[in-house]
Amino acid sequence: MSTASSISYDDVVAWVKLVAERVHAEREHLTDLDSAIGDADHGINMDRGFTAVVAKLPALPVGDVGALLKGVGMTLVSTVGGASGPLYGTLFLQLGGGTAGKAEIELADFATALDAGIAGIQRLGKAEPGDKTMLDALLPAREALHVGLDRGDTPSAALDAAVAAAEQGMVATIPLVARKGRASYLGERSAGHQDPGATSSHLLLKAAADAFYGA
Amino acid sequence: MSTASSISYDDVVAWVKLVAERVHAEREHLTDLDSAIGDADHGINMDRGFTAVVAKLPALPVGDVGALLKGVGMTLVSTVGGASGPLYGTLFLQLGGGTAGKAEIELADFATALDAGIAGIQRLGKAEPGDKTMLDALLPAREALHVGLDRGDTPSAALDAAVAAAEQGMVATIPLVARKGRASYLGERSAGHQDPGATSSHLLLKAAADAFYGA
Amino acid sequence: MKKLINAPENVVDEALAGMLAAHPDYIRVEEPNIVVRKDAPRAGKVGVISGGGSGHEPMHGGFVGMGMLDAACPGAVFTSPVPDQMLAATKAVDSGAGVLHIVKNYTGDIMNFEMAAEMARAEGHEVTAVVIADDVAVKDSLYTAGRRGVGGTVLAEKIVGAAAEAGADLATVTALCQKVQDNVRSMGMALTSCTVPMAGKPTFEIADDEMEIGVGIHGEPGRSREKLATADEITEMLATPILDDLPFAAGDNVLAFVNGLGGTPLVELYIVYNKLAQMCAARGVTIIRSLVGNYITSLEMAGCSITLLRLDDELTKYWDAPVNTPGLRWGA
Amino acid sequence: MKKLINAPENVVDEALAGMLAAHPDYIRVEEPNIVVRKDAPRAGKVGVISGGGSGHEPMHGGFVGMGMLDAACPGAVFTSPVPDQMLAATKAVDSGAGVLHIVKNYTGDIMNFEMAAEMARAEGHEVTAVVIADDVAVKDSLYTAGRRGVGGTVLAEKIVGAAAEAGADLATVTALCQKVQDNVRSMGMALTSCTVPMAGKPTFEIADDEMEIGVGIHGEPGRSREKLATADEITEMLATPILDDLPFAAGDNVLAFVNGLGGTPLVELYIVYNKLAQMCAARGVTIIRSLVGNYITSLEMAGCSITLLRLDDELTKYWDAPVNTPGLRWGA
Ligand SMILES: Nc1ncnc2c1ncn2[C@@H]1O[C@H](COP(=O)(O)OP(=O)(O)O)[C@@H](O)[C@H]1O
Ligand SMILES: Nc1ncnc2c1ncn2[C@@H]1O[C@H](COP(=O)(O)OP(=O)(O)O)[C@@H](O)[C@H]1O
Ligand SMILES: [Mg+2]
Ligand SMILES: [Mg+2]
Ligand SMILES: [Mg+2]
Ligand SMILES: [Mg+2]
Repeated sequence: MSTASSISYDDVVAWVKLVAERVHAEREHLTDLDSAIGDADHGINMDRGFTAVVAKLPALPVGDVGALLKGVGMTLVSTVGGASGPLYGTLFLQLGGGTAGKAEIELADFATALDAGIAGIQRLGKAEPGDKTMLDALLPAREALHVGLDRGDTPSAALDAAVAAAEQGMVATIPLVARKGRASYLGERSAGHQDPGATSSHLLLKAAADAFYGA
Repeated sequence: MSTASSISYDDVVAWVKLVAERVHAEREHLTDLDSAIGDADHGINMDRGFTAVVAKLPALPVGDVGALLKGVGMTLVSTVGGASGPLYGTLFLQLGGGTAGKAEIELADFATALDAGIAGIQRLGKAEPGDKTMLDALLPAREALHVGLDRGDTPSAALDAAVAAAEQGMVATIPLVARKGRASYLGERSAGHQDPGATSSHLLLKAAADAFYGA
Repeated sequence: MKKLINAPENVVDEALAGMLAAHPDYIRVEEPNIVVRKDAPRAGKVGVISGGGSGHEPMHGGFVGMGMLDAACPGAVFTSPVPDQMLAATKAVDSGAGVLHIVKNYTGDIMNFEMAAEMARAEGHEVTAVVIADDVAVKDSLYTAGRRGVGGTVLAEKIVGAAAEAGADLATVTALCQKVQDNVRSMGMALTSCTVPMAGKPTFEIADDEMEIGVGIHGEPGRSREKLATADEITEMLATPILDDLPFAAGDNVLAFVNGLGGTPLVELYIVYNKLAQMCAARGVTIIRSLVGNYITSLEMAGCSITLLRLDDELTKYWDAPVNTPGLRWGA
Repeated sequence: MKKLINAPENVVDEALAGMLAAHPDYIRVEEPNIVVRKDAPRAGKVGVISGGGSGHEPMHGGFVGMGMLDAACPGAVFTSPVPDQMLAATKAVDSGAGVLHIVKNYTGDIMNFEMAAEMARAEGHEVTAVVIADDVAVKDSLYTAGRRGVGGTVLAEKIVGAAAEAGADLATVTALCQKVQDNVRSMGMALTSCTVPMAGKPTFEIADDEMEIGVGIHGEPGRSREKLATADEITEMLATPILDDLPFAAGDNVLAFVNGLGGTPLVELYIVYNKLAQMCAARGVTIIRSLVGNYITSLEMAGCSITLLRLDDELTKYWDAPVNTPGLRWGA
């Protein structure tokens, strides 16, 4: 049954659009972060991908959260490239798999789907916590989300806690020496810079909180 | 018979060495002038050539002004390259031809030899007065030299007048639009810059005045 | 940003169009932006494909043709191509003899190629993959992304392409590619940064008296920043780790490859080669083949990389075999 | 000055040593600094030599080999070589069939080659010379030094070298070279200046939003300084004067050559080529052969030049003929 805290199909569409908007606004920032320890394209890649996603939306089946998120994932895989393409693509494909056929979902469904999505990222990228990747934002966020839900926090509070954890994790990547991704080629020199992917992952979750429970 | 104003073999050696010294000192200036309207190598070329000349001096027959100047010309042809190599090479080869076998010369001999040298430059380069080349310094100098000698000026005064004329001619190249040499490729843009070769030609004559009649 | 381009977002497409216009007898360009050998698939021939971000020209598109690649998948500048491209390329070149994917070791390339390989296999194509990871500037370890694939990739594509052209089967071609990887080492340096067109500004700032040692081919900073040194000193900084790593030993025959990163003229590369030849000779390593020029670049970056490949008769034979591509050509 | 060099005064010698080390099977280097084809003189073959300042690599030394040049005379950077070099080269390659001097039209080159030719004739060698002057950026006139020799030189050396290799006599080879000159036109532009090693600083200053149109290959400023434009606009600024000058007419078959000046990567050259192909098509001019890359450079200058050569069957046949040099190779 639908509750006030349910996440509707439209909420999910709003989320995806908000992500696209903010990725575009943050494009230069994300690219600058990638210039310091990578190849100066993360913002460009994400913007290209989510621009394609928004263009694709009208073609996606209306009313099915799972189909929508699958479509987003497939579009990301086909348009982003680089490391972030397959990784975020897998994240959304798994989010879609966990919500297939649903017209609306509860945050708990979202959390379970997110578990699968993060597992997919780990399967594909074989990164560990502390490797200075997007996982350093996503793993603490997932943790906080479950803690909040188990504790019976309101969905809004639980998701906000997850966003806060993601932000901490993102900032915590600054001192890390990268062991995965391009940044790892820099060795010691990768320390002192915030990971671009952890930054975009935080952006994703923050947008979800704002889209699902109003900024 | 030898007069006080005669130019001895040693005077000529002193001249060549003084030119080498000053070309080296002026190397960057000559190259900068060539950067503006050419290919940034005139000072480098002249310095390479006269450094080779000084190195060659010990190997040249002592006491014969003509042989000395011929040797200088041949060395310049073999080491300078570019446009100035053949041109200055020819100048000295002709100076040598006009003074062959002489242990000392009068300024009149020098003037006659210079006529032949300048004629050689014109034969080779086919430039006219006003084309913005070394000739714009050399031709007025030759003119003044003959006027002075015909008027009975002291050799020192006559040569000083030639140097002054060369300097005027050199400065007068500034407004000219080049019709010969690399500067001609610039068309109108060549105006407003002093010709490097006219500058080195003035240097050559000034050094002669200083070496022959004491600075 | 000073470049001969029209719009940053059109660089890859317009360059591809220009390549097709210049070499219609070599290649065809198909959706989604893949460069395919004009006459692929060739009956009975193993397909050899590669791909990666754009900005490394002539690699990979310029190596499509007889005796080298059957297809290349160019991504956005410095961005791994997407699986759709490698899937389309695999289908376009598979004659039934299977397809080898030559993959440079970058997380993005690996993942995108793996996804494509899975899809292709699901559609019944036999696909193998060999990862090139020859950059000794990167310390290798189980816990990191490992070494980058750089200059060795060019040599692998040439040698493996020759074997495929000669009719070797997929297993043989795959093993040969691994053999190249096992015998090749590289290292690069940069005098300047480069500008990703869409980024619009240099990836890193660097002073007139500084250089980056141990750079890859994506404009990324290197392992360390040093004071500018002479060509001889720089050649030693690159060649010594390479020689020591394999290691290349007295009596070895090698192919010496001095590569320009895009903004460095040939005259400078020959000065580097001169020193490299002296270093090899001093160690009793004999250079029996050489390659000097811009073959795997990093946009307009000034700098160079050195690659050494230990040669045996088999590798030498396939290196010498005819090749006819826009970027590398001999014997045909 | 950021370069891969050891000492400015050693650049030419060390680059030559590196070239020899990299290509011992192609060339030998003799005093006074001349690059000679390994097996020259070849019995009965007309000798073809060229030369000019260094800094244009691979031209000319990189074009010494089968089907192209028999010898090259590299001067100091951007400085015409000295007569001694052309004399030595002429003697080194003359089999008795005579020697053609291919001379780029620069006052210095002309005078030094002429002096050498006179000396060689005095020693009994039959010598002819053809002057290449294909740069349409320079207005031609009886009273000036005339047009510069630029990109057309590369095409002339390839085509004439093929004819000489095929056994054509001196008169025929000379006439063919003149035919290339009569049918070729070029123009170039620069995004940046370049630095003559011995000078140590850029030949000219240029702002980030400016470019030089109508430059030669010696780092000299061009005919005019313009605001930076798109690749398409730049291609029009270069190709339109070229097409109008000969003029190239509808129905003409041409070889289109997009050349990089040293610091511009291939990806940009293909973008220029893309537009050039469109312009030729629009005029009914058919590109039947193409060349894209860095073949006649100006040290590390960023920029490009465009050269069009009107082809007939004879020129096409000799262009297609096998060539095997360090800088240009096919069919062998
Ligand atoms: N193995 C991995 N596991 C998880 N995330 C990774 C991995 N490798 C890279 N990343 C993430 O990808 C980000 C870089 O993405 P992007 O710049 O778009 O791709 P690329 O590195 O191919 O240029 C990094 O900041 C990092 O967070
Ligand atoms: N045809 C000519 N006649 C006389 N002098 C000339 C001619 N062409 C060039 N010059 C002189 O040569 C000078 C340039 O010499 P240099 O820079 O050494 O040679 P290059 O022009 O070959 O680089 C010019 O400044 C000019 O004075
Ligand atoms: Mg990146
Ligand atoms: Mg000059
Ligand atoms: Mg990337
Ligand atoms: Mg010069």
